[in-house]
Amino acid sequence: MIEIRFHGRGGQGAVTAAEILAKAAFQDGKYSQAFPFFGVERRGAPVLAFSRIDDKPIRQRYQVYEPNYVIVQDDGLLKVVDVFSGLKKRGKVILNTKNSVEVKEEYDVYKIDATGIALDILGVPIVNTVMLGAFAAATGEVSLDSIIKIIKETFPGKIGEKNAEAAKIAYNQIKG
Amino acid sequence: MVLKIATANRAVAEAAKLSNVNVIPVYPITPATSIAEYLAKFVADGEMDAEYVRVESEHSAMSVAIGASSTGARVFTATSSQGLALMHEVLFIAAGMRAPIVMANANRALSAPLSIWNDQQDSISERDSGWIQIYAENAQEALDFVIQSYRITEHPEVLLPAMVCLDGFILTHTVEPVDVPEKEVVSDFVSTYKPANAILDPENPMSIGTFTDPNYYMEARHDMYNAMINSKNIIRNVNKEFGEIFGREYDFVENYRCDDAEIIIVAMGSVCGTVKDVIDEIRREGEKVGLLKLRVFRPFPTDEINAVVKNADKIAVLDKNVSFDIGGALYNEIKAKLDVDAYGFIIGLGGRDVTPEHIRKIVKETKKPEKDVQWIGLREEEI
Amino acid sequence: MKITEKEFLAPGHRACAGCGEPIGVRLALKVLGENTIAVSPTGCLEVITSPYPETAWEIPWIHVAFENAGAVASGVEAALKSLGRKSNVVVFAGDGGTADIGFQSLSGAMERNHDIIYICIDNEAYMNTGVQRSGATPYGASTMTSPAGKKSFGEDKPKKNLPMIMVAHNVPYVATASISYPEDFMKKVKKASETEGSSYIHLHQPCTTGWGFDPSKTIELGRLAVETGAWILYEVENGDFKVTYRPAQRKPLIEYLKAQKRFKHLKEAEVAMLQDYVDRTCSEYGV
Amino acid sequence: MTSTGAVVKKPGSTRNTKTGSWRTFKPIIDMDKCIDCENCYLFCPEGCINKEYEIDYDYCKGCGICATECPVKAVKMERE
Repeated sequence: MIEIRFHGRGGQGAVTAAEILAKAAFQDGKYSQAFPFFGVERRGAPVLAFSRIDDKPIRQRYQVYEPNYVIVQDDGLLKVVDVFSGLKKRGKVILNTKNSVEVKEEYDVYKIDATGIALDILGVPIVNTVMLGAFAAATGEVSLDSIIKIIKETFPGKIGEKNAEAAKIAYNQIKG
Repeated sequence: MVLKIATANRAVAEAAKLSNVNVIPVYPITPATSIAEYLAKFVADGEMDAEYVRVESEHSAMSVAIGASSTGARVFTATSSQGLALMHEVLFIAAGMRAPIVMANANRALSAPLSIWNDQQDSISERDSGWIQIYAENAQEALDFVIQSYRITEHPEVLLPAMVCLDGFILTHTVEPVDVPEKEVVSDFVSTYKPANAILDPENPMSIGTFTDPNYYMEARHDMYNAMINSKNIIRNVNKEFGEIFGREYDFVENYRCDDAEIIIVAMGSVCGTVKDVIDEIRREGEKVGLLKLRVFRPFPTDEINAVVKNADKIAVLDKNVSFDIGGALYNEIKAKLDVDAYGFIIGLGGRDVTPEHIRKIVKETKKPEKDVQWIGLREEEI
Repeated sequence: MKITEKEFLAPGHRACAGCGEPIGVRLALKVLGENTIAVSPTGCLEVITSPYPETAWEIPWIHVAFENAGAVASGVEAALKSLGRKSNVVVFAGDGGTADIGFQSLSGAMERNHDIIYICIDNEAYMNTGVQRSGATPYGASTMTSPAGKKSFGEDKPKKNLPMIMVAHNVPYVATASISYPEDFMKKVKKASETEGSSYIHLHQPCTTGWGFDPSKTIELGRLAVETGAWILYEVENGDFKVTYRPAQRKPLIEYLKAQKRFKHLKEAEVAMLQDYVDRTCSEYGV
Repeated sequence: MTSTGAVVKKPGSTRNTKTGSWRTFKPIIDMDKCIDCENCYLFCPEGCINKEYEIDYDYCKGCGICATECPVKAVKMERE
């Protein structure tokens, strides 16, 4: 079982990202689960969402406390939330930033300017699909094809196409 | 069968769509709201041929449901927590009028203090309303139980409404794989509603919801009591038939590694999944622990529970509800109906996460119990 | 107006001798006919007509609770629609189940414009439980919960204007009526039955027990209410207001008041105040 | 006994209860005076006067509305 924790701000689509990831993993033939820590937070406040992926049906129903991966959709969160909390040793962090951010050595941090990609491609700073492309590249836990398929299902039409393109750019950037 | 990945709320709405429902009176409330939204969309898109009544309260939702059901329509509604509490009066009436209504309840804590998160205080507080109560562990069960409920409630020997309970957020907002059966198969299974007892029809006038004096009230309630007892047979048969058609078998209880268990945990709803995982771990460490998952809370399957737990040394009963001073409802019912050494644990109120550590603690406490009833997972620091 | 001789409310019901409520129900059902489903909230009518194992109803009838007749009727109508059946759906509700506890569910039903006829049979207090005031209790009436006393002249608020609140819901047909004007009432029921969408009829009904008058005078009291202007007969059809009966010469209110025990306590000044209130209302409505 | 939902499937069955016993005064119609106005028929709370102006005394509670509303005083209330 692998567990993923999403850190975002209300309105950035962290909950949708967790669901797209679960659906993509399911598309890859795995079992998966995604759920928000559903607060009453409004737009802008820090939010949490979780995904689990496994080869067998997932029964457990509690929050993710020791993730294998953490996705941080906004580097501003580093100052207010301990995004590394419980992260497994050698766990990977996918971090949206264009700055040089100091992080602990025990984690593998993948930095990506997702906001820049989102602004270029989508014209709005919504980074959830971009981060999923980066996640697929950094971890290999889910295929880019499935991510793209589910993104297009989630956002039909042109918006879906653009989001898929943004995810692909992020994927390629991480892959180098 | 179509394997989808969906929330339990989506699964429940799909189940209503598949079940040839005629009338949907519903008032949105967190965390049941998306059920109301999905159904509204199904009707708006012509995927579902039903009357969607946008009522102004849950009290009216259940009242519309009774009116529609009494006119011969198959009815579905959904609610949660304060909404269920607002329905309280009409829940008793629906059961007393023997209206075979099916409702999903997204289990959520009751105020005060205000909480939108999960526990089961809301439905447990309606346990004496005369409704059949079934608790789902996952989205699949939520879908299956809604479909089954139409067959159970509409059976002439039952005619009691049924409440399918699914834990708020933990199920309602979690996406996971769900088998959505084909429309034709479900349609054959549930057929269309044919009123067996009462119907408002000018061709055959009858008076429904009459006034009884002390000469007659007790008999009506006694009939309900018998109907609840009779429903056990019907539930058993429906389970069997459902299993044959859909390949998923359910019983009143699920026996998870109980046969040689020294300690058996008894629980309802979504927490059972976590408990199963913890039991697997503990068993690897050499301890004999099992889970009895209670699926049907009303009617109360005393014999079925007893058959599973009778050889255990100790029983740990988990309750996401509390009856003040005497512990959880399930704990008290187990104590009252069975001759077992049982201990009660209050868990997960108001959305408090129930973790494997909590389950381990419960097993530990059950081995050397210090108190009859304990609260697990309380914060220790002061605010 | 041609009406059936058939009775749809059987005798043997348990109403007080001289009760006006079954009169209203009988007359309405004579217009609506047998293809009608009736809904009643809790109240006098429900109790007197459905003493299990008997029923006075010759047509299908349902009672669920006190505050939800609007919703129950909505459910009946929605079910008929869904099942492709056609029947009149009529609510016979008291003033408590309409103006007070049932107000929300009525408002919801009217807002959704279900094809139902809601008839509020208004006897101006909770008569079923022994004469407690309701929102429809008129100015100055003494009830068990608005008793006249040293510091009180009885109900201290004017009657809630339910029909106009229904007009504000954009209901296609709203009318007031009185059991003492059967022709007028039955015409309105007929119009209501021909209206697509919701209709609301507010039927004034004297109560021998609650108002305190001889059972033989039920119709007389209803007539006095209209003749004095204490109750005005009108209809509002798609927003168009029309008075349907205008007394040639309005009688002084005191004639209506003095015929009832519930107003017996009123002093001259209070009667004048009530007369003033009626005068103002009548001039507002053009009576 | 059984009573599923206390539904009554015998419409109009309050006829089993003869409320005529509630009566103290009894209306008698003088058909010679009657002008066929239907007032007593329309206003009877029990619906127990038919259009031929026959009173069903099994149910008449003796309220006297028919006597009061008769424009020609054709209805008299007599002590039982």
